Amino acid sequence: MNFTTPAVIAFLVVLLLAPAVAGVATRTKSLLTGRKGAPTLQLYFDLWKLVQRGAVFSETTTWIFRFAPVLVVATILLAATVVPLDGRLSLIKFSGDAVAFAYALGLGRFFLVLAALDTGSSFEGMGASREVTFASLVEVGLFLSFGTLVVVTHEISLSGMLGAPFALHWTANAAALVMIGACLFALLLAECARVPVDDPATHLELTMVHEVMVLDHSGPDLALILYGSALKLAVLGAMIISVLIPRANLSPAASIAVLMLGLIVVGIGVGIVESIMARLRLPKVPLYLAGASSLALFSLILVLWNPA
Amino acid sequence: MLELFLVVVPLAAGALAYALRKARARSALLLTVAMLHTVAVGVLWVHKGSALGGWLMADDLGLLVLSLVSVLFLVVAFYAVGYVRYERPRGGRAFVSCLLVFLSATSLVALSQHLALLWVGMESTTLAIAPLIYSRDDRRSLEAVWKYLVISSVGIALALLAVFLLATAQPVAGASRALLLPDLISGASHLDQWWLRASFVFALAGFGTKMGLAPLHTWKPDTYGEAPSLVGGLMAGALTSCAFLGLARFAQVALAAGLQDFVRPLLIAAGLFSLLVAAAFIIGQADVKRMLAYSSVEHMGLLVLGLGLGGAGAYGSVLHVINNGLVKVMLFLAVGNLVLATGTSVVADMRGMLRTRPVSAWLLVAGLFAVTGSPPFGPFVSEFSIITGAVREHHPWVAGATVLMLTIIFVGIARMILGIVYGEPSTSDDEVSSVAERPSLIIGPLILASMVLLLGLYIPPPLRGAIGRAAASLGGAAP
Amino acid sequence: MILFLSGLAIILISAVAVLVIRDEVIRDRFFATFVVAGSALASIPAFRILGGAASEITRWHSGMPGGDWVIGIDPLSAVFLLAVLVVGAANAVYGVAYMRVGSDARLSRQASATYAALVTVLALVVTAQSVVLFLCAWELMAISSFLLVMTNHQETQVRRAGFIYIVATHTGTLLLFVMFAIWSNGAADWSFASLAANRPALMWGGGPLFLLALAGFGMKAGFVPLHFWLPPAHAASPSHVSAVMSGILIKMGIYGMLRVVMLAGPPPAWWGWTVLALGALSAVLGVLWALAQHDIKRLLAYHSVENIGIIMIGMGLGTLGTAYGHPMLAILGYGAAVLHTVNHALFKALLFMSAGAVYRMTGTRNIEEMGGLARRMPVTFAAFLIGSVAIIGVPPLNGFVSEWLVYQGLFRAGYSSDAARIALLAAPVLALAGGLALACFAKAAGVMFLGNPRSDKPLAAREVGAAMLVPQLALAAACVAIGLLPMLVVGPFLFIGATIAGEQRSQALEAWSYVSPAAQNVALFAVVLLLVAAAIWAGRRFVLNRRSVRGDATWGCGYGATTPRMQYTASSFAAPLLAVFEPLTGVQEHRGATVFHSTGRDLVLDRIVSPLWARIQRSALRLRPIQDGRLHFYLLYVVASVVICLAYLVIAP
Amino acid sequence: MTHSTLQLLLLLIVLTDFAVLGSSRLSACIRWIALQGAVLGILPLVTEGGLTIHVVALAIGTIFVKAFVLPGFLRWAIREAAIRREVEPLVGYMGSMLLGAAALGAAFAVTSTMPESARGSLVVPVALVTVMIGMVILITRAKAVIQVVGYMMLENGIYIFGLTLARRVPFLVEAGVLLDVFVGVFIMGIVVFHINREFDSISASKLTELRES
Repeated sequence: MNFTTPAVIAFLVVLLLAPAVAGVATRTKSLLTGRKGAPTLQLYFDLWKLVQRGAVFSETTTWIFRFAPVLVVATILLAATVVPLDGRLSLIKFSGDAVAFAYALGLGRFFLVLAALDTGSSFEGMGASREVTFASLVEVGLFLSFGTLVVVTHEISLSGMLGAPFALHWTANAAALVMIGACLFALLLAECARVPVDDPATHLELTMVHEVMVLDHSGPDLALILYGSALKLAVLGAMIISVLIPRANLSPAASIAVLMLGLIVVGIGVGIVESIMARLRLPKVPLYLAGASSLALFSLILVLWNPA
Repeated sequence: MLELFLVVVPLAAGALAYALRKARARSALLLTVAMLHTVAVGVLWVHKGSALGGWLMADDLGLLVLSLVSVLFLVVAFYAVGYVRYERPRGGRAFVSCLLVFLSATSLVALSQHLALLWVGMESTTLAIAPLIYSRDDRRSLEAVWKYLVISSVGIALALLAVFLLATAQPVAGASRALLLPDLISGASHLDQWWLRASFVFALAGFGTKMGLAPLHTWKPDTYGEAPSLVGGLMAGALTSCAFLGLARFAQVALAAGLQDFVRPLLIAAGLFSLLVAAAFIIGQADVKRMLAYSSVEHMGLLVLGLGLGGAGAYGSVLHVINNGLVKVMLFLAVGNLVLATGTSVVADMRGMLRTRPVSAWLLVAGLFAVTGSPPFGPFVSEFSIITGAVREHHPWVAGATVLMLTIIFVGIARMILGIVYGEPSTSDDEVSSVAERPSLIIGPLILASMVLLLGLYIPPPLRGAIGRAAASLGGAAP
Repeated sequence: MILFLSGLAIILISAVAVLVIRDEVIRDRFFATFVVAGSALASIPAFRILGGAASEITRWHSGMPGGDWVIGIDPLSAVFLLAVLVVGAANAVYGVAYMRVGSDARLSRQASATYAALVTVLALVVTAQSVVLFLCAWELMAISSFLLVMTNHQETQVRRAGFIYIVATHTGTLLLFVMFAIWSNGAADWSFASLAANRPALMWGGGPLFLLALAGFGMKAGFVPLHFWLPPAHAASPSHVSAVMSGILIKMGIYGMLRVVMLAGPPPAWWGWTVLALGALSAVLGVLWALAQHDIKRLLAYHSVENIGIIMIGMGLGTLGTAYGHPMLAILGYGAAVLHTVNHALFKALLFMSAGAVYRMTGTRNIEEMGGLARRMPVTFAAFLIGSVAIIGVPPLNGFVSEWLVYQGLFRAGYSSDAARIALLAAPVLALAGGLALACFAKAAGVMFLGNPRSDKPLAAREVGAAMLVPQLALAAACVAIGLLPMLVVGPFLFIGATIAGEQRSQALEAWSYVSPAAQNVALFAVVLLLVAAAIWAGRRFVLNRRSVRGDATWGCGYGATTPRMQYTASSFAAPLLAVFEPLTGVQEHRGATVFHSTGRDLVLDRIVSPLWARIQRSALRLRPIQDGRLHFYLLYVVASVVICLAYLVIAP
Repeated sequence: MTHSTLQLLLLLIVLTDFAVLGSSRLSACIRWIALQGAVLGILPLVTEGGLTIHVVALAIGTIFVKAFVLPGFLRWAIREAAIRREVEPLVGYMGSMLLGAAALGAAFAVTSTMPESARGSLVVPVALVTVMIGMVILITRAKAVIQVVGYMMLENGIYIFGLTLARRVPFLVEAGVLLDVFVGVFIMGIVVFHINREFDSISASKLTELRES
């Protein structure tokens, strides 16, 4: 464990700012579509309100249903501990923590999907089915990206890949890294249930992916899930920032400032995509994800072709 | 003189059996002679001698075959006592009588050092077994025995030609005695090459017919399918081994004369072709006894193949004679019990025998693995030796082809035997299922099964020595 | 060695005892006790050797053609031996209880005896150090497991499965015959040590040897496309047998390959590439096919194919490491492969046991007919869940540790400067397999245990007895322990990896010094994860304690009259994923006005093996007319043979 | 003198071969094969080496078995089983003769490939042609009885070979060979007898129940 001050601060920043990032996205979208829209900090209010509420549980459900939201947040938190949010060093760093990052998210997803099936609702089953379908394709792109970074940096920890003297590699592998950034952003949209994969604003259950899976959660559980989603967006966003903007040479303060600005930019980016694109038809989503993965594949082949 | 005893006593007993009126007395005679024979063979392991001026002598190869025949005959005789009581084969007195004559003839083949005498014994086995095949008074039985007689007789006639050709190959002048194996081998360099080659070619065709090498095997499925199971067992286990011994004698001479390059390709080709034909006809076979016949073709192919490969292959061949003999008789006896139970050998009508005849069914399962050369059964060691031989003697493709054929054959045999053993019995007949298995009908195959298993794990040193020396006389060595 | 052999003897005594003892209760107790005791005894030397003691080897003179019998325990043997004994003992306890329930009781004697024999020969397979003994143990393993598969032979499906199994395994054995024959050519004798010394004499650089070993052992390991026997056999056997087959038996194929690689010395690179490619193929196709299954045991069986694929990725990596001269890569690859082998043995046996408990209680293996079992069988559900989390390879359980180690190797390969870096491409494949496995086990666990009962079969289900639960919990505990304490486990496996790769102990130490801190952090990660989850759970409880909490029907999105039949089925759950990989899945969909249902077929069995066999059979039948019963033709064949012989006589040199 | 006698006898054997091949009646075939047996019996007497007891005994035995006992036995079987008297060839008589001629050619052709030392006399080609024509009869004749005749001819052909070696092969063996042939034909005859009782005619071509369907 590396409790360096910048790392801890960055971690807390992400934890606290996460709901705002989602808010920025929504705000951007409403501005671009000429609506007034909800406040940027709406999610904070929602979370606070939900925590205050009681809960209703389906009588079909078991402990899985109650435990899943807890685990979702826990896994995303743990995933965040291995990402060098401050641009240098993560809270926990070890060789192969990139794998732990992806697989921890997998654990959370597994329980969330089980919770959906726990209700016995056909809609939630449908959402769960779509979730696992897209997630398994996301993994490919994610690991192709990791692979590229490994080849470029000769490091297997996220801190090594994204932190440290990363600028060195930009000169040689700029094209590959840009492609990785694009790929990761495309994956972020899918993973965080955003247009063009999913529309968080839709009201038709049959077209939902993530939302329909959590229909039955209420009260504090729903708050956990909503917070978890926002946190995931922020963490993935922070990862993309680290790929695109190497901060090893910056001072810790500047680095954290970049992180905060970057998160807002990510939120705006998501909002822009949501404004200018329509949601894809469900059968097209795998193609979209394959396209994103092939970006990473190209970059991987590129760097394998010319080893450092 | 023990050698002469082994030939003459069963013959005399055969004649005596024909005279005995009481079935019980005949059974007693059969068992007594069988046991005496085995004991005498046992003595032969310790005290080797010779009779008829060296014409009868148990060398290692002959002794192995003789012991095999003797043990198999003892088991079959024991089984026959129960069988005769249960199933009354046609011809009553002749049945026991022919069995005894068969023992005499096979002993003669195994002991003969004189190749013409060997031929006489070989022909006698054919004739002694023919009435045994014709045990039911019906058309199928007749057809089987007729085909057997004609094809075997033609084949054995070719073997006679081979004997004469070999005699011609011997120089007229000189000290070597005509057609006597030790003299032929020691004087091999003086043999006329051309006649020797011709002789070997005809010996392959002649003894090959008796062994049932493809495409000379055509009598086999018909005969094994129609003959009583114990006769089928004797033919597949003992008779074919004797026929192989005949071929091996000629091979000994040819190899001693340095004809390796002539002999070996021929044997390998014959072996592989037999494997191929056996594989093709085992697949989808509908009758279990006919399947065993093709399995016998397969194993004859393996024997010849191993002989042709030399080295570890020839060693495996010699060992396989014993293993194959034991397994075949065991399988035939086990199948015989099931045939007795169901009244048919058509697989479609034999189902779920594990329920109605558990011991025989288990024996059949054991036999399945034994006959296909699975460890730890005896045939594994020999088949493995043969495959090793193929590799070591620089015939990797032969090894590959052999394994391919063995695989196909395994599929065919397994499919059939599993179909017989497992599943629900096809007849819901309580009568069938309530009959306890007769000890006299299962002890024999059980003993054989344990011997087969034992030979896969441990070969007693004397036997090992004899096998090694016999293999050496055929150009073989332990792998 | 004495301990080992007497342990095996005790296990064998139990086999005899079940055939003799009449009283059912005493018989079962005796059996379970003796198998466990024997396993414990036999495992002592294995532990000693894993702890660093010197390898043991004993030689008996046999005089058989094929040489002496040699039994030895080296680190590779020891680790497989432990897997055999642990899973074997657990399943013995589970198995007697399993066989006692329902209609199988009368078969239990024979099954128990055969089971004990199977465990014994499995132990022999991994300790045999000479060819003939190895082959004997190998085939006895096949035969005894075949007999166990055939336990319920009244069912046509079972007979078919048994038949396919025995054919596949015997084919593999025959290939091994040829392999050992090639290898022994020129060796001093048939002991493994002599084979190792004989490496330079191998023809064509050992290429044929490698391919034969790959096919022969692969037939048992069941990688694609040699897996075709595996799903039917696993579905057909009693569950404790499925557990042993999937947990240990197929691993003997892995053991064999590792042993060959170890004995054959430094391999050429193409061996590694072949193994790696086959592993990647198996990993993806195995899980994809699993996704299409609704028979829980077939589903688990296909997952074994996937996991064999993962193991082979590790193996391939190890081989590449040796071939390209990267000791670290070799150690990581082999170590990960062996560790994943052990892990898979634990969690797959666990999953089969849980599935078996469910099968016993519901009488069906079709998950579409289950549902709602989590309430009725809570402990079994917990066990199945632990198994699921372990098999999808996520933290904090053991599956993650080994997959993480494989990724370590793959990523490390990525920054080597030679061709070995191409191996990195296996990482995304492995990730895809992981994602698909997650989907598959979400489907299995969700549809089996959660929601409402989907038919009336689960209604009467209740929790199984302690004899069937304790073994599950024991294996689950092992999964958790390895997941939480990787730093204690990984080290020995790296040393085993070094043994296989033929590297020096110093290299293993170097690898360990590299992996050790990371392993500690993996443990930290897992523990923190659990602590954080516990903390959030406590917070949630704290918050909810003050609020109103009530139960109600599941939200039907405005539709009031939902029934259990409207639940998402396993078929529908898997449909979108299978649609993505359409031509590879072999799935057949049946759509009706009110039903959607899919069946997964085995592409290799149904499209390749069966048609191939049908073709062989047809060609064989075409030969039938040559034996049409006419004696004249038979005589003509005799003449033809003589003519051919004479022709040879004339033309032969 | 002995040499030319030998040639003559051998020629006679070839003639009997063709006579059996061309005969359309069973009784004729049996007559010819009996004649062949008799000639065969005389053969050892005229080979080089003079008359020894061994040779004489062999000649008597051969003539007794091959010229009298076996043909007589076959006649008995035909009579008792009421076998129809036609040969019923599968290949016509002309065709059979042509095959015979081809066999003759082949026999001499094979002989000519032999090493010089082995060719010697007419013995080898005559033995070969007899064997071959025996085979031709076995293959081309439908009736079981005539197949027995074919077998006897085949055996005779080989016997010719053996007889030229009579002095090398001990008497015991010769006697054994003769006995075996005798018993063989005897059993065949009995089977033929049974076949005829079971089936309407002893056409071996109808024995096709046992086959791979």
